Amino acid sequence: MIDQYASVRFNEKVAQETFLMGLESQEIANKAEPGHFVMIRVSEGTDPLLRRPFSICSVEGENLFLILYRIVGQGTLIMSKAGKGERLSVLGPLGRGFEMPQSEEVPILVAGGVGIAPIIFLAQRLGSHKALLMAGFRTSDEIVDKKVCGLLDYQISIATDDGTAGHLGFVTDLLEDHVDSNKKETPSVFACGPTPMLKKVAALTQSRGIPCQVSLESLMACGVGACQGCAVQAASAEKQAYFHVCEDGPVFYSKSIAWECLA
Amino acid sequence: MIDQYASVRFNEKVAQETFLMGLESQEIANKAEPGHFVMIRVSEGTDPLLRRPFSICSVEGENLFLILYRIVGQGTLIMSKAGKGERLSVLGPLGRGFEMPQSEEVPILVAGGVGIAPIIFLAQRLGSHKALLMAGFRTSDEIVDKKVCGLLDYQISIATDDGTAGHLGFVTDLLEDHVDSNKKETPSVFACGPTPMLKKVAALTQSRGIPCQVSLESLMACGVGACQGCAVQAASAEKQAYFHVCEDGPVFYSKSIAWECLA
Amino acid sequence: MNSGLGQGFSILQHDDSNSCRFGLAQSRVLYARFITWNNIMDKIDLRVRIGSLELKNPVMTASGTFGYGQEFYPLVDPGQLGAVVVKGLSLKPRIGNPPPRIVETPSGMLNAIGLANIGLERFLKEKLPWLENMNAVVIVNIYGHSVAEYGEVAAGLKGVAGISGIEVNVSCPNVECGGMAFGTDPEVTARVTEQVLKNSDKPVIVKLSPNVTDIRSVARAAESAGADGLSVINTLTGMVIDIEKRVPKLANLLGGLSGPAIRPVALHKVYQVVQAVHIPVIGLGGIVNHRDALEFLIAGARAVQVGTANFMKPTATLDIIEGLRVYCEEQGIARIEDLIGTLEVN
Amino acid sequence: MNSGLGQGFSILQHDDSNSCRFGLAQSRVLYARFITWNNIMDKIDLRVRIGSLELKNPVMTASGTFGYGQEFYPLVDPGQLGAVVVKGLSLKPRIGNPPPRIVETPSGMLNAIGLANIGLERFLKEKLPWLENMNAVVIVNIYGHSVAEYGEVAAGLKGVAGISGIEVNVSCPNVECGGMAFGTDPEVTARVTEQVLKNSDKPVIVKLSPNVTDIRSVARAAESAGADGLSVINTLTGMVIDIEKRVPKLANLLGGLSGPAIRPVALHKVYQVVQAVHIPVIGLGGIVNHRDALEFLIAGARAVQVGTANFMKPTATLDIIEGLRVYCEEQGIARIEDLIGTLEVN
Ligand SMILES: Cc1cc2nc3c(=O)[nH]c(=O)nc-3n(C[C@H](O)[C@H](O)[C@H](O)COP(=O)(O)OP(=O)(O)OC[C@H]3O[C@@H](n4cnc5c(N)ncnc54)[C@H](O)[C@@H]3O)c2cc1C
Ligand SMILES: Cc1cc2nc3c(=O)[nH]c(=O)nc-3n(C[C@H](O)[C@H](O)[C@H](O)COP(=O)(O)OP(=O)(O)OC[C@H]3O[C@@H](n4cnc5c(N)ncnc54)[C@H](O)[C@@H]3O)c2cc1C
Ligand SMILES: Cc1cc2nc3c(=O)[nH]c(=O)nc-3n(C[C@H](O)[C@H](O)[C@H](O)COP(=O)(O)O)c2cc1C
Ligand SMILES: Cc1cc2nc3c(=O)[nH]c(=O)nc-3n(C[C@H](O)[C@H](O)[C@H](O)COP(=O)(O)O)c2cc1C
Ligand code: FES
Ligand code: FES
Repeated sequence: MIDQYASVRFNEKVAQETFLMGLESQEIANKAEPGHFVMIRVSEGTDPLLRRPFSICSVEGENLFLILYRIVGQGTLIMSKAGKGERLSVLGPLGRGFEMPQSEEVPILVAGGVGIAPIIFLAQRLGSHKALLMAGFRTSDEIVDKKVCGLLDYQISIATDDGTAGHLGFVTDLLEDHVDSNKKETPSVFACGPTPMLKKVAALTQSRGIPCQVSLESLMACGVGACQGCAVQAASAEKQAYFHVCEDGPVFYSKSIAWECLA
Repeated sequence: MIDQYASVRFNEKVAQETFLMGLESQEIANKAEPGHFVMIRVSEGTDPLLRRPFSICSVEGENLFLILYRIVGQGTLIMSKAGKGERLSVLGPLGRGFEMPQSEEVPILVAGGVGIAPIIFLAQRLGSHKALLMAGFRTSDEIVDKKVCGLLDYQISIATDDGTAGHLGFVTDLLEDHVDSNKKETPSVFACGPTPMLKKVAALTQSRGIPCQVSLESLMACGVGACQGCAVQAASAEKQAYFHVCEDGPVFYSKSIAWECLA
Repeated sequence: MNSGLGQGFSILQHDDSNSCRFGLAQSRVLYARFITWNNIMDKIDLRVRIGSLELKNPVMTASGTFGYGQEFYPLVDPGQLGAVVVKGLSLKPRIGNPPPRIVETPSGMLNAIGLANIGLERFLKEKLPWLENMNAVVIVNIYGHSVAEYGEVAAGLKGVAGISGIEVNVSCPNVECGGMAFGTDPEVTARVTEQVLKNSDKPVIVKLSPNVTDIRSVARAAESAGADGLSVINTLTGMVIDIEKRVPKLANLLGGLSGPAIRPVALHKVYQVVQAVHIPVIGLGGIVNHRDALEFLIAGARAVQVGTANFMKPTATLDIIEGLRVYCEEQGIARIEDLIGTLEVN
Repeated sequence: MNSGLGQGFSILQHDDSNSCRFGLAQSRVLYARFITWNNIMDKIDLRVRIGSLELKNPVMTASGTFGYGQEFYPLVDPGQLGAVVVKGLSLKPRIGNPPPRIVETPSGMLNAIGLANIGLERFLKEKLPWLENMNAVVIVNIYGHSVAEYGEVAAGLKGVAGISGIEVNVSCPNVECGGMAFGTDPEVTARVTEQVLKNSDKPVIVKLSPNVTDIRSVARAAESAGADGLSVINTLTGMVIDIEKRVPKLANLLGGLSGPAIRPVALHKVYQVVQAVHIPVIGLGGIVNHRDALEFLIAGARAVQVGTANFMKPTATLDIIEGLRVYCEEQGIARIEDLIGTLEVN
């Protein structure tokens, strides 16, 4: 766990309201694994007060890690204005990342919107010869380009809610299609995106007995397991009632989560 | 009274920790008189919460007014980072400015530190053929250049606390010297600066029966007379116990202020 | 002017930071819809009733933060507001506390103005006519040193046209009964309320202090005494120290904390009081934008007051009114009264 | 490591925004002096006494914001702190409230964790040994559903080495006596205090709730019952509403407000309590940097706790310790105890 001021190397708009930020930190770049996240303090004042969590979406070279984020509120709006050279207080890498698939498994990576961030990192690590990648967006303007993702070698299946690109509908349609028409494969699903999407992925994989890891979001205060603010209810089969997303996750096996309790 | 978002045309360091900011507002530029101030909201968040008051130090052309400010805390630090084109919420022009001197009077303008801001505006209006200008600074690095002030035609008498430029000592020494060695003049003093300096100016002019106007500072919430937060005690001869700096001032005849109550 | 396109747009642009919480996309949507629905918007009914008082909208100024109604003119036309609550008036003028009277705190401020005011007489002569002329609904916040004095101030307002209601400030720190603020004692609160009612021909609203263990008991006491409504909350007591000089930053030592910092506390008190009484509640404390105002309305307040936000943004009240209109339109709410108290609690 | 030049400098650079209030010039001065006085600085005596407890410096963590002391390691070595106050423990483990449990507010946050904790037994087995090993001064914050249960938790800590004190949380919302929090009733506070003292061989600190009309009477009740010290304050109750869904943002409806927003309120309560009792007071509520901490010490607190600030900046406690050292040096104060309660009031 590193706590340092990291210099912004770049901070560019890469899709509608979506930014890619490169932050310089040898220590974090070194330790980061797919699924890990960082907590960023967006303002030196007290409003907003809390750090904001962001998945590490890529590591470049020795010294740079990337985050991909969407402007949804005050904190991300402030972040989007950070210029090159600005120093942001960053805590990380944090959390438990993805477990790598077994060698016989076909990893299927499923992303919804900016939930593609941790998926990008995982995809880079797995390599396109192995993994499949499907991504859903609300509309074509929100699609983050393959080049930007460092995933040029991937054949990404796209779905959009409004049909402006790829499949008209949800990325879960693509997933369902794929697993149902490739029954001989031994798939293993890795997903990140909005909760309704994750619920669908969880149900879909569960009913077919496909192992599935999801990266969850939650409001967080500390990011390290100290405040217990980031609780999500565990499935009844688990030994504990609540998981802490920051410490026990953010990546969980989907079967260990009580999906019916998630809003 | 105008409330609008004004565009930053420039925001440059002009002396040690001292910045000159040009803000675009036709309405404010039009109405501004020497001694008037504006209230600037430095952050769109709630920390810092209140607007910060700044004297208008110059008006350029139809469309631009200038403020000269020193970084002393959180608000001014944030302001110093505002880039060209950034829009700041500005309320103004506010307050009661300087009364112009009588035609027979020799206006002597006395400034301490960044208190030179309203004095610059006044000096520009009065013209160097008429007015004398004396300015004190802590050290030579804090001196704001004549060029920057738009006061090229002035012969400014300088004092520094450490003697790194001009007279070694206080600007009030210069004032005292001048009035005592030019007893035939009918001087009229206009001053702005730190409270200890103003107290001295007030005592000095009072004992010699010289009319003196000072621009005071105070913590302010509203800037328009609504909150009564900016009270300063009035001299006992006045009809009211407290003045409100924002509404009754910031410029006062020094004899109307209860200087012994000012910290 | 209040429903024109220009104004509507400017709100979406200029609204303060919290509106960022909309997300950009959402405010763009709002703006788009705003154009489309512009005609319908005029039809949204923002009127609310506080007992016998009918207001054109639920947004008032909070006492002490809007002077006597004229200070922010022409930026704010008081006639457009639900009501103007003026600075707390006492029978005689008061000069107030020595400075420093205010200090900024994280997302808030402390004030110890000391109820400086021009007194009842000068208010009626110098300030009220202008407000009447502007068609403002005027509520006079009053304050007395003793139970009797509250009655006298109320009596001084009796029969005065152009005053729609009285708001009784029972949270002043230095008073008769043993230094204990009136508003922290249910019994004294009741006595003050009765005294004012006895001397008044106007709706009487009692403004409660949050600095109590159980605000509900004070609220019930005021209700039983006959209050027509309650304003919740006044400031929290607080203090700041100058660590260089090792003295309090306020000459008065303690001050009243206001602003966004106290909003969660205020909202909870409003919610508690709404559950406890049957008379209308006016919510305030840290309201900056229409989203904040909506929290109070949804919690059950029938109107809101805007205080410290006037200092951050003089047109805060007008922007909130417009924001409420847009929200109602968005949510398909024809009358804002239908929104009041719609909080769902498991 | 704690007094080396590198670290001192990094504080001046990295300290949070409030340190801007120094003015740049001033922090430059600080830095210059820091070098010059580096030798002297080591000699500044930061030790404070809380009754029989001697602490190496006056900075502790606040319960519930620093887990069991290990979570921020290695960023913060708990052995360097005045004390570590661990998350509130109950006899049996508690799973806590359903989410959402936290929500951000202006310069603050609400939490309704619901005192989730691993229970006394697991704490002693799994967490305490590590803390002992780190030479941390450990204060255990305890909580019970009834007066008797408070006693049981205290009894469970009796004779346990490696625990230097007990902090009694009497501000929990759902308890025995009619739903009224223990800490708002002087009499119940006294009973809890007595019960804990009876079952304990350690210094007992009672942590007071700010949600009362007169905190002094609760403080005096705890003092009379024999408390060795008081922690002031716990959180203010508050609430936030989701205006889209019209539900409370916290599943628990109400939560506890903490962070810089409450600092002026906390400071005033601390000042009040210090005036009212003779036992040591530990001040907390919104402390972010050493300047904030100094306000509490000057007001008379003998030590401070840092809560929400740990989330903003994990090393907040260490930075405060260093900042106190620099301030003392600047002001020529050889022992921080000489600073405590030096507020001058007219
Ligand atoms: C482990 C983790 C990894 C994340 N990774 C990324 C990422 O890679 N890219 C990215 O764009 N976002 C990511 N997020 C979400 C991101 O943290 C939030 O979008 C951000 O905190 C919003 O801050 P804000 O101040 O802009 O919005 P706010 O003003 O705080 O809130 C705006 C809206 O967003 C909602 N929101 C706020 N925080 C969260 C949250 N943590 N989870 C869900 N909704 C929230 C609020 O309820 C509100 O409706 C991640 C969250 C977690 C927990
Ligand atoms: C009518 C008027 C005109 C002014 N004109 C100018 C100007 O032209 N240029 C300029 O640089 N400054 C001017 N000031 C002072 C300026 O408003 C403050 O320096 C500024 O508000 C400080 O904000 P901050 O957030 O940086 O400092 P803060 O963090 O708020 O405070 C830092 C330090 O400055 C002190 N301080 C804060 N506000 C004031 C104030 N209003 N008066 C005195 N001390 C204060 C604080 O007590 C504290 O010690 C003027 C003030 C008034 C009332
Ligand atoms: C500068 C100032 C002066 C105030 N004066 C009064 C007053 O005279 N009478 C009163 O009842 N409340 C007074 N208040 C309290 C406000 O009306 C309001 O209750 C409080 O500020 C909380 O609302 P806010 O957070 O929106 O400001 C004053 C508040 C401030 C900030
Ligand atoms: C997430 C969280 C959990 C808390 N848990 C406890 C607790 O278990 N016991 C307790 O006495 N106080 C608890 N508190 C209160 C803090 O110890 C402290 O009194 C309060 O937060 C004010 O200090 P701060 O503003 O520095 O955070 C908790 C606070 C927070 C934010
Ligand atoms: S965010 Fe604090 S425990 Fe997870
Ligand atoms: S600043 Fe409000 S009255 Fe002067």
